[in-house]
Amino acid sequence: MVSKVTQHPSQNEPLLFERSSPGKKGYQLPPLDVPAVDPASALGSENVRDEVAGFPEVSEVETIRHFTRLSTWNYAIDLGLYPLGSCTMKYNPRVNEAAARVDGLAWGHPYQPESLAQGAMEIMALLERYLAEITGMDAVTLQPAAGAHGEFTGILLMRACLESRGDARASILVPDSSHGTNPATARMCGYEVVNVKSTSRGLVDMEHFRGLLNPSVAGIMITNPNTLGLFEENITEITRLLHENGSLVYMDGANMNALAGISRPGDFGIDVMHLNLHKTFSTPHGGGGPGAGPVAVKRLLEPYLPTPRIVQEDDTYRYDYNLPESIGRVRAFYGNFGVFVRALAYILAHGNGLRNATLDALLNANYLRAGIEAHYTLPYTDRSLHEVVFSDAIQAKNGVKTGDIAKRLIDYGFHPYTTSFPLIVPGAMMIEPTETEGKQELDLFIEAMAAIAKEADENPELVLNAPHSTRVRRVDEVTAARKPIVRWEPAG
Amino acid sequence: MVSKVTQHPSQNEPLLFERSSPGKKGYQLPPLDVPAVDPASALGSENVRDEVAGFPEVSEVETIRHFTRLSTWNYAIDLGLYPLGSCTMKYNPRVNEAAARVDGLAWGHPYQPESLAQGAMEIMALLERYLAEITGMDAVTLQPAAGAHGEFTGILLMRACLESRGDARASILVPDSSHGTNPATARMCGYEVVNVKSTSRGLVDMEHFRGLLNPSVAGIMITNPNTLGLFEENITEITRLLHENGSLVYMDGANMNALAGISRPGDFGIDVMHLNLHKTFSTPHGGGGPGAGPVAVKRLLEPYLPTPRIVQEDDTYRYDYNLPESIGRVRAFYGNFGVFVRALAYILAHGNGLRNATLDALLNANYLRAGIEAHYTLPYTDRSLHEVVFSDAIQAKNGVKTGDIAKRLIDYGFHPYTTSFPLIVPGAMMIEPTETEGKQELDLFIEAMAAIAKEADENPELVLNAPHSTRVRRVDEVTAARKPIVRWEPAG
Amino acid sequence: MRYLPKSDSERLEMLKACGLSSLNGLVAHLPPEVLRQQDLELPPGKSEYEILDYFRARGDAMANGYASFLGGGVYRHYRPVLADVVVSRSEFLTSYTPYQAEISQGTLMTIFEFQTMICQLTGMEVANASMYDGSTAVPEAALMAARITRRGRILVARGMHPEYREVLTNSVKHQDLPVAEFGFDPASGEIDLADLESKLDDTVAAVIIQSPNFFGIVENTKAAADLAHRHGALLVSVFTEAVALGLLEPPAEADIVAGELQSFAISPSYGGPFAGVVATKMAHIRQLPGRIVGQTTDLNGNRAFCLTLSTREQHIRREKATSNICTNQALIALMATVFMAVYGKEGLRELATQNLAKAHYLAEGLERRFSGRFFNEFVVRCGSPDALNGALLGEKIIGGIPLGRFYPELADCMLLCATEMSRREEMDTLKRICASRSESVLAKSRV
Amino acid sequence: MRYLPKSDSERLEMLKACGLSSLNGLVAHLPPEVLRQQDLELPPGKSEYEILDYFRARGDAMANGYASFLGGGVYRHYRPVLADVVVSRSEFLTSYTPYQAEISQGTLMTIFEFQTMICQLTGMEVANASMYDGSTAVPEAALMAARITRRGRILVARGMHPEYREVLTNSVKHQDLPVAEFGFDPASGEIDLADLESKLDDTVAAVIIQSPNFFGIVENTKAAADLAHRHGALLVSVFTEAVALGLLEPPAEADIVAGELQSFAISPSYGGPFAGVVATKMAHIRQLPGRIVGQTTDLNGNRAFCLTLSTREQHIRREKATSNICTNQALIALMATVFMAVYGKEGLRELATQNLAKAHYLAEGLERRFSGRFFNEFVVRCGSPDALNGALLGEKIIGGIPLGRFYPELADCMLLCATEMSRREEMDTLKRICASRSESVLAKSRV
Ligand SMILES: Cc1ncc(COP(=O)(O)O)c(C=O)c1O
Ligand SMILES: Cc1ncc(COP(=O)(O)O)c(C=O)c1O
Repeated sequence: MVSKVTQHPSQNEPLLFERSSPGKKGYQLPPLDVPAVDPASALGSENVRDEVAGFPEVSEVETIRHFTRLSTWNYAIDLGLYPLGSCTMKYNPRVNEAAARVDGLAWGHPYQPESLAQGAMEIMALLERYLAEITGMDAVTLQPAAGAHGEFTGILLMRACLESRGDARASILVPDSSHGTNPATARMCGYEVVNVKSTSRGLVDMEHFRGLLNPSVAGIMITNPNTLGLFEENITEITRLLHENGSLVYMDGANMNALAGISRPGDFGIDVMHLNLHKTFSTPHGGGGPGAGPVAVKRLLEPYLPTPRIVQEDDTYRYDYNLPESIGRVRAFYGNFGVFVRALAYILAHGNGLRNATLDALLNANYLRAGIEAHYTLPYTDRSLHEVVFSDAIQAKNGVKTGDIAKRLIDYGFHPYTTSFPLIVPGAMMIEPTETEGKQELDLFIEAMAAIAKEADENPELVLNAPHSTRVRRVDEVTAARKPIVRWEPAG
Repeated sequence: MVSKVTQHPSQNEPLLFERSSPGKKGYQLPPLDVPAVDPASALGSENVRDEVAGFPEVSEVETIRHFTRLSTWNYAIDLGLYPLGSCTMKYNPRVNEAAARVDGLAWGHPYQPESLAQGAMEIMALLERYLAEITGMDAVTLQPAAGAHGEFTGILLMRACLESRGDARASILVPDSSHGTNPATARMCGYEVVNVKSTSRGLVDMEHFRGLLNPSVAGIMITNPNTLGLFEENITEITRLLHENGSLVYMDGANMNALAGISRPGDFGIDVMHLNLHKTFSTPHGGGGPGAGPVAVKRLLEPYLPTPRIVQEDDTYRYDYNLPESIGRVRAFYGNFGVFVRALAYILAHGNGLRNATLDALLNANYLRAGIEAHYTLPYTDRSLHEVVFSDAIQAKNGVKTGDIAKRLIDYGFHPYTTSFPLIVPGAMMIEPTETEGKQELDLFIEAMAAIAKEADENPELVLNAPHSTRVRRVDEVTAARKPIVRWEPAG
Repeated sequence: MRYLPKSDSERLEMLKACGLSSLNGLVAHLPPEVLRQQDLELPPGKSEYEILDYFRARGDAMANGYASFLGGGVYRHYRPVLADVVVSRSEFLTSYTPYQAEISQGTLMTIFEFQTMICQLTGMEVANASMYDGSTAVPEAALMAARITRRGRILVARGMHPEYREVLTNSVKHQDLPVAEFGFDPASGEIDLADLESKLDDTVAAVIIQSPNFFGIVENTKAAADLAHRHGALLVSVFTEAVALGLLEPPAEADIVAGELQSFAISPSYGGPFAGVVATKMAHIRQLPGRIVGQTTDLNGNRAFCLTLSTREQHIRREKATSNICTNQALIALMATVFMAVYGKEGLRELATQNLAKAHYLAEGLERRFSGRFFNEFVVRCGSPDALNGALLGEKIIGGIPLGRFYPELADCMLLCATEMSRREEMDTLKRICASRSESVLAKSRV
Repeated sequence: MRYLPKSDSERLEMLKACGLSSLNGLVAHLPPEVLRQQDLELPPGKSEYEILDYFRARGDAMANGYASFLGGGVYRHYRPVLADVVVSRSEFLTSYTPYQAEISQGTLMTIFEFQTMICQLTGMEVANASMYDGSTAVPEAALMAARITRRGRILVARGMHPEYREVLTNSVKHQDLPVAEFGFDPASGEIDLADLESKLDDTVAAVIIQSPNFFGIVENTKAAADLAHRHGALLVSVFTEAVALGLLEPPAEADIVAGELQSFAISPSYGGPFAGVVATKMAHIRQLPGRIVGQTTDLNGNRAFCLTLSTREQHIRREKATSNICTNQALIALMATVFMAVYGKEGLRELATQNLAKAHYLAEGLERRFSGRFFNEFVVRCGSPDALNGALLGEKIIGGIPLGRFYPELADCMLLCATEMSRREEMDTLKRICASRSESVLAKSRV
């Protein structure tokens, strides 16, 4: 008995190109109020194309139906729990969308004179200040466009600082539980990646860690709480040892939803970190993005922050480009400003009550854990913070893997958890409910997980062939990769 | 094979009251900036309630999920063809929604000084002018809130005019194919309802009609094209005879989507008529309303129009309340202004191209008719205008009624047509596609209707038990009416 | 044209299927004298950008940037963002009346919730799905009372919104239902119970009062109900300021409640679209006008909702229907439903309390015309309302509604309203201008 | 708090299920030294009305009511209403990356359409699902070229957007990929092919040009491609003004195209979020950074879409990935997708043609600095750009981008942009001010 979800008709819809018919129109432009110009003579006939071959021709009503129908094929936070571990899929307040669409902000051009940009600049300055307060850091750049971009920026800052000391060093330590963007980033910044092992409790293996310290170590990229949802209890010791080694400490702040208002990275020795505004600060994921990955640093790294920086003089904000030690821009303009508006709106809404949101996030994760524990293997049993990672060990004996259980959750009306990450947990089931879930929804999830455990035991085929209730059945990803079809082409 | 629709999971959701838990909050107010006032002392303790017992307590995220989930249980124009005859379910352009939300308009208070209301007044004046042009009438009131309210207003105008001649007269003629609001309205205006028969061709029976004319006849309420989608070919004769009889002619303009730009009621003898802005002029039906039912009149009825009227003096608009012969207000304030904005936006979009929209509406109706004709009985075979009415005669032999075919259409991914109206067609299937449907969608509908005809023949049970694919199966309306449960109450 | 999803070649193909060769063939059968030869005198079709520009310019010719103390049936309240978000969902915005229950459960359930919350607020047992607005809900209630009591006279309080009274009179005029008024106490502004009593007899179908009344004053519903009932008449209680119901005793003694929900997240929108409602006791359900949603089950026995008791309605009963209403204000009622969900039990009370506090702050120091207890509106005596309003406009404040138009005896008065949106500074400015004007009037009178 | 869907009693119940008695118990295991004792120094939580008021006030402190001729990588274009309507659908707005294909077909199909239309516009064979923006797409393209050619040097046109060049240099700095520039012809503003040729050798991985370039000038992509290819290097063609692709020959001779789609219904939004993209030939698909959607079938053999070739990506390949990108700009790319659907084949061409006409109208009579053919931007020589802009601000016009900051040799120049939104009157005013200033300069120089 699935009490969360029922099947209902969902409209089919072809590709835009299959809706197209020559002469249909979805647009109209105001009449041109200046003399027409002949493209061929203005641009040179060799530069003017005949047409955009294959481009669609559809009417307005077909366009809205097209995208509305397609939308109904998606799951969404506004439809229910989205327990993707590490992704912090929380409620995206709608007032934030309204704020980002305020005319003067939405139509702001990045090159308009500073005197006509004070509103936007104040928003950025205030967000920087609040993020510094929440993280316990000294200065913030908002420029990076996402978490990975923040990592890249942060490691460039570390590198610049080390270079200023005369030696950029060669390697970055990365715990084996870390997110893929961490090693990829280290590499893009010219560093070798050295893995740090985890203990059987899922924490940084201090012995292994100590053994890796040497003068070529530029620093560490550490995630705290780590991707198992566990607080690195030796974090002050780790940062101390690195600093003693002349290394710097980067924190992947993707999991700040576990700490905001509770503990500040700046207070436990972190030198530089990024935040994912699209996680902790509730800006919508939008099917993959946009996000924003502000980077917060301690004083010692501040001189290297990207240009420009906003400075306040009396009541006026201006951009400072005169930053001789800066790593320079990592992006054109100032970053994903529209995302800043949403994140600031979120912070303003919680204000100093942010701590309560954090505690509810931890409560939800622990409540789910308690409810599911009887049915699935919990490889690491220390108290969870904002997320919990189970493994499919019990079910795998029956051939049922984390990916299968995930697909079966769909039949129960839920988006699956994160599968197969972190890599140190074989068959990982990584669950992060966030604070914006109520007890009723969590209870249904627990019920579903229990039911699936039973099915995996008694009727594994049911789970292995899931989902059964969706408009497309399990999708063949292998063929997709083997013979990539990555664009529509006219038949024949 | 249903190619239009596929089943997919749809989230369940309890009533708001079942989501409620004491202390949950979905709101926050800015802090009070004046001294608090004790309700009991300000209002008298006997006047102050303890609480609104049973009122829900839910958070914001639960609220948006609640309504988002519920929304997915609905069909909608934005999802597909909505061929409800007589309802003109056409595309509701989204720019109209944006226009209606323009700050100065949306926050306009009906009592703000005329000097600060010129924008709204211009909109109303322009809409009146355009509607007069489209209908060929002389003056328009926008006050009525919907079609039926327009009918009411229009018949009051007729009555006032007749009274001014010394005799309100006693009865109103209403063709038997008319909409239920017509007789109901006549009655509310103190008139007896006299039915006029239709011929075997579905038009006003001229012989019967002539026989009904006598000095007690105040007028007629005629729908043209009528509810069979047929143009009353004797309309000029009908209006002439009535005028000769000292009677007035009301036209139910619900079917103006068949005439706009083609033929003007004012040109074929109509004295007064209403328009449904929520049909012909594309304002959204919103699950039942709001609409607006402007009434257009010839000069002779103008003195009786409701107060106030907008008058233009130089470049300034003002309200005229000094209308001694007016029937007075039929509504507080000036009408459903937000609907006017949308309708005017629609007229501006089509402009003098409105005729093309009308022709496409006729084309679509005739195309559907041609596609379906082979499978269903067409009781009236004159050329259709904007809609066509079939009957279930063939299928009824197998026990399959219009209502069953309608329910089966749901399984095929369509909203049903209008069932059981007009009353003169037993087992009516009243189909109006409107102009905003493309050929692909119409072809799928034809395919579905053909398939259902086949099913009704070969496997009637399948149709009788439809729908099969919806989240709730066929709903028991009989019990609902027999034991009305019309509000939630706490269990126990 | 962007709203017409066809190419010309598709049109030709479709015409062919209809046995036609041109679009004009579709109207060739119309009598030639009705076919219009000229084009409509309308401008060429506009792009959406021009359309938006046009309406933005009209919006700029309104009262942007002004503070306002207007009430009188239309109130400025904060509108939760969710209201627009919900009604913008295609599935609510672009769906029809939920006659086909199986694909309309979303709309149906929201209406069921609406009906329930209206009952909870008003103390009634059943509410309809909505009426056009408050003003048109009142005659529907009056007609309902006449049907229930089989009597033919209506008494309405002069303290009810003047435009509502006018709509009432005009609407029931031809149904043998004369409307008479009874007065308000000139000191308190409350209904004059003695006057009411003197006019009551056993021909009266209903006594209609509004609370808070047009002057913002809370009426003694119980006393009015007692009087009405003593004479076998029904009491119809009307409200225009739904927020008051968050704090005031529900008019449970009334037999019918008719009201306007504009205060519940519905934009003032220059007077509409709003959402009216009529609620009553279960005993009278079959006399209710308008649509009603009921709970039932589906073929599988699961809970489901549908429109019910439609034998009251015009599409079934034609001239014998309880009303001619068909299209109602569903989407607007949905905004109110979202509003009630967002504010909820605590919120509505806090909101009402804030309104109370703001209005009492504003009233402090002004010369109130009536002594009755008021919610968020009140009448002040101010010499010339037009002159005061003129002075206020200079400060970008829209003052109150001059009452002379509606009540000649109150020609020196205006109706002021303060809501949770009224800001202290604005109120202080208004009070300052009032004070300086009455001083200067005083000064002049001294000369 | 309204975002926290729990009552206190539910919290207690849930804590009990966790074996805890208070919320603090959830963090009791943290080392005491990391637990912060003080509250965060943030103001108390605000209502949504205060939040909106705050941002509206900030919006008022921007350039409302000003006409603007700014371009330079961010363009003012009409935004079809449907773009916001579509991205406001909860199912697009609040969904994650479509890893779970069975409940993400909506997002997946829109991305597949996006990829297709980008290919159609650019003449490439495969496009990714989006990059952060145009500026960050360029270094990704450079790195891609380096991987494909296994070479280690980049040549970039000085006519490419200066901020893009800076991002390029900073981003590839530590990957053994030095970036050198080649110049533009001082007369025409086009790439200096001779300079390019002189700098090309067999260590060059890619030649990067932008067309239309930062000065708005259409480059000879074919010639640049020929030169690059002759030396075994790839040509990367960059665009910042996507509308130009509606009219210009697609850069099909390039090996990689990197661009910015801001012009396609994406608000200027003070510089972001925008949507970048990288497209290339099928031969290079495995070197593409970012997500790619592919077509496949489901268990029943029906067409379905899914993310594909993820072995290029960091979550699988970690330090060996083609890029570290994870979160991209999906929703913004969806706006661009809706834009392309709305305008379609004819519309995009008409739009581009209008831009061309407006810019040429604006340019008429002004002193153009370069002779090259331009689309909707051009450089004018105007003495002191700051002084001219100051004068324009007085007329509520934001003038052009002063170029001295980016190109010292163009200190007396500004970059002007006109789009379909530029109105003739505004352009006439700008030209009038320009003319009167140059006259007065002339007059002064005469003195
Ligand atoms: C732990 C962790 N680090 C880094 C990232 C990368 O952040 P982004 O996707 O914003 O680039 C993620 C995102 O999934 C993450 O979960
Ligand atoms: C022919 C006809 N007349 C009148 C009406 C009543 O209009 P409304 O629903 O706007 O009151 C309708 C509405 O369905 C109709 O179809």
